Amino acid sequence: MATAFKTVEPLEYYRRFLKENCRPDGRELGEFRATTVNIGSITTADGSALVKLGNTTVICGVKAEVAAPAVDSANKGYIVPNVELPSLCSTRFRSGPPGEEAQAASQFIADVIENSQIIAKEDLCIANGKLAWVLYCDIICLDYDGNILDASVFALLAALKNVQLPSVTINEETGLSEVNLKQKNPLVIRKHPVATSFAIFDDTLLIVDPTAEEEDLATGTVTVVTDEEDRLCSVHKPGGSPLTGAKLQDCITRAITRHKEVKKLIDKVTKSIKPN
Amino acid sequence: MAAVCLSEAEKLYIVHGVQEDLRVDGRGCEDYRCAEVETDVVSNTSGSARVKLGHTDILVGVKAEMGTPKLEKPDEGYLEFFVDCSANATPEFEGRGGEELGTEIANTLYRVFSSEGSVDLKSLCINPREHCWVLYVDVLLLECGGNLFDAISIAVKAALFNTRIPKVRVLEDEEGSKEIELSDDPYDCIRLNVDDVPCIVTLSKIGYRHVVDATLQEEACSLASLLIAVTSKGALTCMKKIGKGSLDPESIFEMMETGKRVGKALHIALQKILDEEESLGTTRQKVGFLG
Amino acid sequence: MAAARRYCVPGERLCSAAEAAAGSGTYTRRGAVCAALAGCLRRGGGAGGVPQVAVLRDAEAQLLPDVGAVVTCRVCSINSRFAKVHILYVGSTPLRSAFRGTIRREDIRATEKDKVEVYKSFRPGDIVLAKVISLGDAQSNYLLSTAENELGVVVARSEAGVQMVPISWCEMQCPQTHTKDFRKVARVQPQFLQT
Amino acid sequence: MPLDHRRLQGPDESQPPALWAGEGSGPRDPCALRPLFARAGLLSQAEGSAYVELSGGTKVLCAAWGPREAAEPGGGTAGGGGGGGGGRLVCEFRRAPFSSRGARPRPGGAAEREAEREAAAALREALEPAVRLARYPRARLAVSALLLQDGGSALAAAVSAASLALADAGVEMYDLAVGCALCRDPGHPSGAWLLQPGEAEERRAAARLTLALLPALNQVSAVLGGGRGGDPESWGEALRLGLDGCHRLYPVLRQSLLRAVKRRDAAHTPPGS
Amino acid sequence: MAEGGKMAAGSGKMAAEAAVGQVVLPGDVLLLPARPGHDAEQLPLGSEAAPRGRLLCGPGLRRCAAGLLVTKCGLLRHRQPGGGGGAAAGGAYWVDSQQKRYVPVKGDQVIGIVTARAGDVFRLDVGGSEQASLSYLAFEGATKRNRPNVQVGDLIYGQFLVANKDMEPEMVCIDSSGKASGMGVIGQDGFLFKVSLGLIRKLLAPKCEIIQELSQLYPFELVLGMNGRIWVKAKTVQQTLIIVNILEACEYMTSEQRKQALAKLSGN
Amino acid sequence: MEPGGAAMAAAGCCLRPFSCERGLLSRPDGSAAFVQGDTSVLAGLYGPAEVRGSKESPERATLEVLLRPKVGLPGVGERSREQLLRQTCEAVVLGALHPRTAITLVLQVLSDAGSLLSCCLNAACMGLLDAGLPLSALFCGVTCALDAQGAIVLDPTTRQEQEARAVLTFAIDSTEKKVLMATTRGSCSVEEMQQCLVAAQRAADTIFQFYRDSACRRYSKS
Repeated sequence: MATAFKTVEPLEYYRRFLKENCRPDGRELGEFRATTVNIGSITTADGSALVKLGNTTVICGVKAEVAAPAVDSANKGYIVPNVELPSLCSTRFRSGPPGEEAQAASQFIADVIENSQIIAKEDLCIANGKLAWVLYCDIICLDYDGNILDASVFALLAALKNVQLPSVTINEETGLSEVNLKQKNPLVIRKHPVATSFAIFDDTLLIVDPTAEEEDLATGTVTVVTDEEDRLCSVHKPGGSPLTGAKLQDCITRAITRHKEVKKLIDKVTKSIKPN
Repeated sequence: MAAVCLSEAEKLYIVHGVQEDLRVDGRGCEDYRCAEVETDVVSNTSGSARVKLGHTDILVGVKAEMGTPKLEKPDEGYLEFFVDCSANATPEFEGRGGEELGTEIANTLYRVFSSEGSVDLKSLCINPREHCWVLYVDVLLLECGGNLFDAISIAVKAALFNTRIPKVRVLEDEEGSKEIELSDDPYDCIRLNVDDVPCIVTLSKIGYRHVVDATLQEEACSLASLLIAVTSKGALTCMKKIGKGSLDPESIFEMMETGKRVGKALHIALQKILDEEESLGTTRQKVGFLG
Repeated sequence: MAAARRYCVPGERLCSAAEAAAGSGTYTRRGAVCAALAGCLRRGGGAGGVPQVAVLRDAEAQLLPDVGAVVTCRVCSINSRFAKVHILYVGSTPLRSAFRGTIRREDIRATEKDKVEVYKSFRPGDIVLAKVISLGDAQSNYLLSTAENELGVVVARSEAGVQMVPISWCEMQCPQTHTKDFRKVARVQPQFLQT
Repeated sequence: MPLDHRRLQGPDESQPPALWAGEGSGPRDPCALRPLFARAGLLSQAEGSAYVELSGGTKVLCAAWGPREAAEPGGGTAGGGGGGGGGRLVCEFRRAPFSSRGARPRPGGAAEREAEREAAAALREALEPAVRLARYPRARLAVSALLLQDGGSALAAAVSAASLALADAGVEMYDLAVGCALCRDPGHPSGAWLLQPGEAEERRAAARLTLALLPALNQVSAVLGGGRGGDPESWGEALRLGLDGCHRLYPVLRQSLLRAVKRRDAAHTPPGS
Repeated sequence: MAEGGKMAAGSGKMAAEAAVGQVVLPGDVLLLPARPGHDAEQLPLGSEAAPRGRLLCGPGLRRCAAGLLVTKCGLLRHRQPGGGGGAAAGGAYWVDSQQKRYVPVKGDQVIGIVTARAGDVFRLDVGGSEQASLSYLAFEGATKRNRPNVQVGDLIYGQFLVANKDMEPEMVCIDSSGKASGMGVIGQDGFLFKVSLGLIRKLLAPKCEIIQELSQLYPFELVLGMNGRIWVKAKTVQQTLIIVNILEACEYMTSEQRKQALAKLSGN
Repeated sequence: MEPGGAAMAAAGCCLRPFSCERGLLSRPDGSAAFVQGDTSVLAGLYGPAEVRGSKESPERATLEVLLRPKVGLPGVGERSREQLLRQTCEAVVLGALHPRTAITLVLQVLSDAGSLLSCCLNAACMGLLDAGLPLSALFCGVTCALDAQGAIVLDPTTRQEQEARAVLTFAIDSTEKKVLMATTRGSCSVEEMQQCLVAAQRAADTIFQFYRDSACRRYSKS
């Protein structure tokens, strides 16, 4: 009859577990779900990565195109991230144009790229004022089981590390650009931002990497993004129950340790692909 | 299509009739209803036609306008289809009701006319990459009497046959900018060659046999129908199954054969009417909508 | 039983219609019984000894509330004429997605139907046991009734948010603030909720 | 076309670098049926899910939901299938922006929405005969397919994946639906039809045909063909080749579904009970 | 009143009766008076009568662990224990706040506009979040055959029988003894307008001088609904409009300004 | 307009002069215009009102925030800020008291001269106060900018924001001065973030004092 109790009184059911400092799926409060990453699975994209965080599955595909740079930033290319939450990944999203949660996630990813300076936009410039790269980063959630922000940032980082751009040159006389598809060179990744999300339970308890159910029952969420120099790229707390400065500090320290784990995982995976 | 609800007994009656190759209105399985085709019924279009097939009434207008060729086909003009189901066909088409059916018909027309052979698109091109003729084909559904696709395809073919595109000359002046010069004689225009334009034949499966040109009642008893676009030479350019049911493979082969045979006969009859109207020239007494 | 569990796929021919009757999860076509579900095959004694072939899916079978089933639902809104509920369970199997149901005023109690007050029977948030009396027509959703003693409110929370204890068939009391509230209480109190 | 305000916008127009580079791809044996990989029941949130991958690189992920309350209480419109009586099957087909080789189609654009709506209608056309809608009065069955990579015959792969997902969701069906695509190469003198064409072959093809088969009932549930396919005999030959292809693909799908049912069965009923 | 004791910066804890008459903000916590030794959360329980009787906390206040939590901004009011009779033996605290949106409360007398007639129930718009329902039997002398003559668009002055956050509000036009006592359909050709709830409460105070001053000008009929709606009818339209403008202006004018305005008016 | 400038002169925090006017719109149930330096936002609030269709929630009031930029149509950025504002308001509004109702908060940006989000937060809070909705606490918005030398600038102007290395915006609640909402632009170290938080909490006191003064002034008339 346990399932009956769970659907009738979900909050009470969770409190019973949180009292013993564990969760229904057996994890501690500070423990992440199993994280796997698979790079380069989509051949039609210039760079792609699929990240699984427990059941949450996110795929990021990067398509590179060329365009005239903006007038005010003549030597800068563009990075255009978009998060898509289709009705396929969970019944809570309806099909059609992106809803509020998808747009908020897109804005969060754009802020993380801007704040952490993963790629210097100047590196994307081919010919000053004439031609520059546009990296369309499309992040699609295939299976929504909570904590979509961590998975998206990880997938974006892995996909950008996997991008191979063809060399494009503009020969002066004709003014036309020539593309050499054979000779490809990777992007220069300057920083490695990693996101860590927490859910706030009953205004006090902080649990890391919440599942979809835990997110529904939580009274607030906090996402902290750090880079390798332990600088804060983003502290994103969209309302919800208030937190003291000390609790925020606990989140940041946990985020820093999480950064090391993820950096180790991504280095291992990129090394395994490098030889071919 | 606008559905009419029939009781089980009526459906049984129609199905048994079709088994014996005898339909409710006395036709055989492969006979068309009497069709009236009339061209040049709307004045301010480049070409227009109206087809009345039994109770189905379609009006098609073709407008030729100057446009820029598409990126991937710089040396060809192109066709744009728009199907409007007017609300006086059935109350169900009120507001957005008819939109879903309209887009479905438009998609089918795009598929039928997508193969290069149907209309000579290269003749529509004025100068590559910059100017070409774009034919906006507007289909208006005035009344639904079943078998919409056949009636529409006949009307489109007649309208294209009737289309007159003014002759245009391109003048190159010194600094290379092109200038379009229109001929002053209003009758000096080029006509489209519609021989390869296909006509759609819809074969509706009723019981174990299939019929052509199904009325609304027959469509209600048919679970699946096959839609075939046949050119005057008998080649198939499009094939599509519509309806909730499924077809067994053998019956598809038979349907294709029947479709080809019926399609060629249809083309011959249509071409005869069009040539007749063409020969009468301007003295033809137009019946229009009052007939 | 777990020896040779034969699994089958929709469309698969199980046996000829003469051999066995078509049980749940199967259909007959051209004299053969074919599987309609992807699940494990069960040959069992059907009604009246005729052998029956059925295909069973895993535990939480795909249920639709049908007439006569006892359902567990949560009250979401009430007014003077009916109460709107979300159906969570059919029997003991949870539904994956909530279906909407309605309990009309005259279906709440079997006795003195017209003196029933919806406000004195249900409140939003209560968990109620009810029986499906009709699938409802095109517009309305499922029609439910709580006109038996075993049906009615099972779990109710008081203003203070504490779970209330039933003290009679029509009243419940909050253990903390001792305030009494009117509810149409289900007599058999299934003990699946430890208070 | 109206600017889409619900997505972050890059520059107004950008061109894929491939426009200025040559491209080539090798010839292929016409009737070789490229191996197909299928897996069912892989998503946790969807009631039924399936993933199909063709060796040409096409990757389709599909999710399905069992009977749910009709969105609006009233039954579908008269034309909308089923009406008040049987259930309604709602299909959705989406292409990932990075799924096609050339330019990236703008996700919010009108052309993109039009193509997806047409593919969804074709998907529904193929699946409706296979599903026992009469068993789900006034309920709605939903199927959503996502094309991750387009390596040719995308719609055919989507039909197979969608029917697998519906079966995995425990929806009652008459039979699975197997999709197969063919195209006619203009270069071939005899106008031979190629089975399961790759994306490059599909783009160059003179004629294309996609068909869906209910293998156990041996019924064709969908035919969608276009282009200069020649006379009915050549289309008939294409049809035969396609049906044979479907029959050869069916065992792979059946195996993946059985594996998923066993996995689900083991997960729910502890062994031996 | 404004220069009362400066509250500690931001919200702090303060004794309840010290804050009476002060402006309180949501988030302030009021400690309950004279309870040495009693820990906070032992609030007066029904059964175990607290030494100084039940304490009523009115609109704008909510019980919380440390005492009373203020949820609306306004002036804290207190009514002496004895005055309120047995029910409010422990005295009543409430916050007098300015508000425009009306939330139905049981027993309030309001003016409703009939918007629809559904079977034997009229639907009334009372300015709240839901439409109130009024049964045709809830009129004086109404029986199954002798139905009240009520059309869509009529004004109804009635009292709330049922008003609760969970339930649809229900109105009646008869008091407990079945008499109309002033309630029912309001006559034609008066003038209906809306004012803030704070002003209505001031006008409904027993000895409200505004009403007395106005009545000296010229005779008029006046109906005040707790939902901020006022209906006025004087002999001539011109007089009615004068009264309406004065009542609307009371919101912003101090009492002196109002007296001068009335003096000027009674002059002509 | 009740200028709060005088109250601002408290030592230690260099907030720009800010002022607030309440009840200036007739149609909405609550309205407030908040001006912070040259940034001004107008908030209009309707509720608890009729809720339509699927958005109705059986046990809570449904809160909806619409942020209208000064020029152009609301884009993804506005939508993301609407979510921040909505969840901040949901944390303080006691929605359980008005189930099955809808509360709509419309914020119109009149002029943007830096610290726009904190100005929206303050305008939203004053709007909630003016509408008389049941709140468990008040909140205020404070924006801090970290300039090149690492000094903290409170309530920065647009130019200071552009030159700053990082811009952090906090929503502080009035009861325990905890962080209700936090969003950052640019990167900063952990200590800098904590210092900004402490500075923001100190600045919050002056804003709450201003809230109290404006409430006293408003109720002094009657």
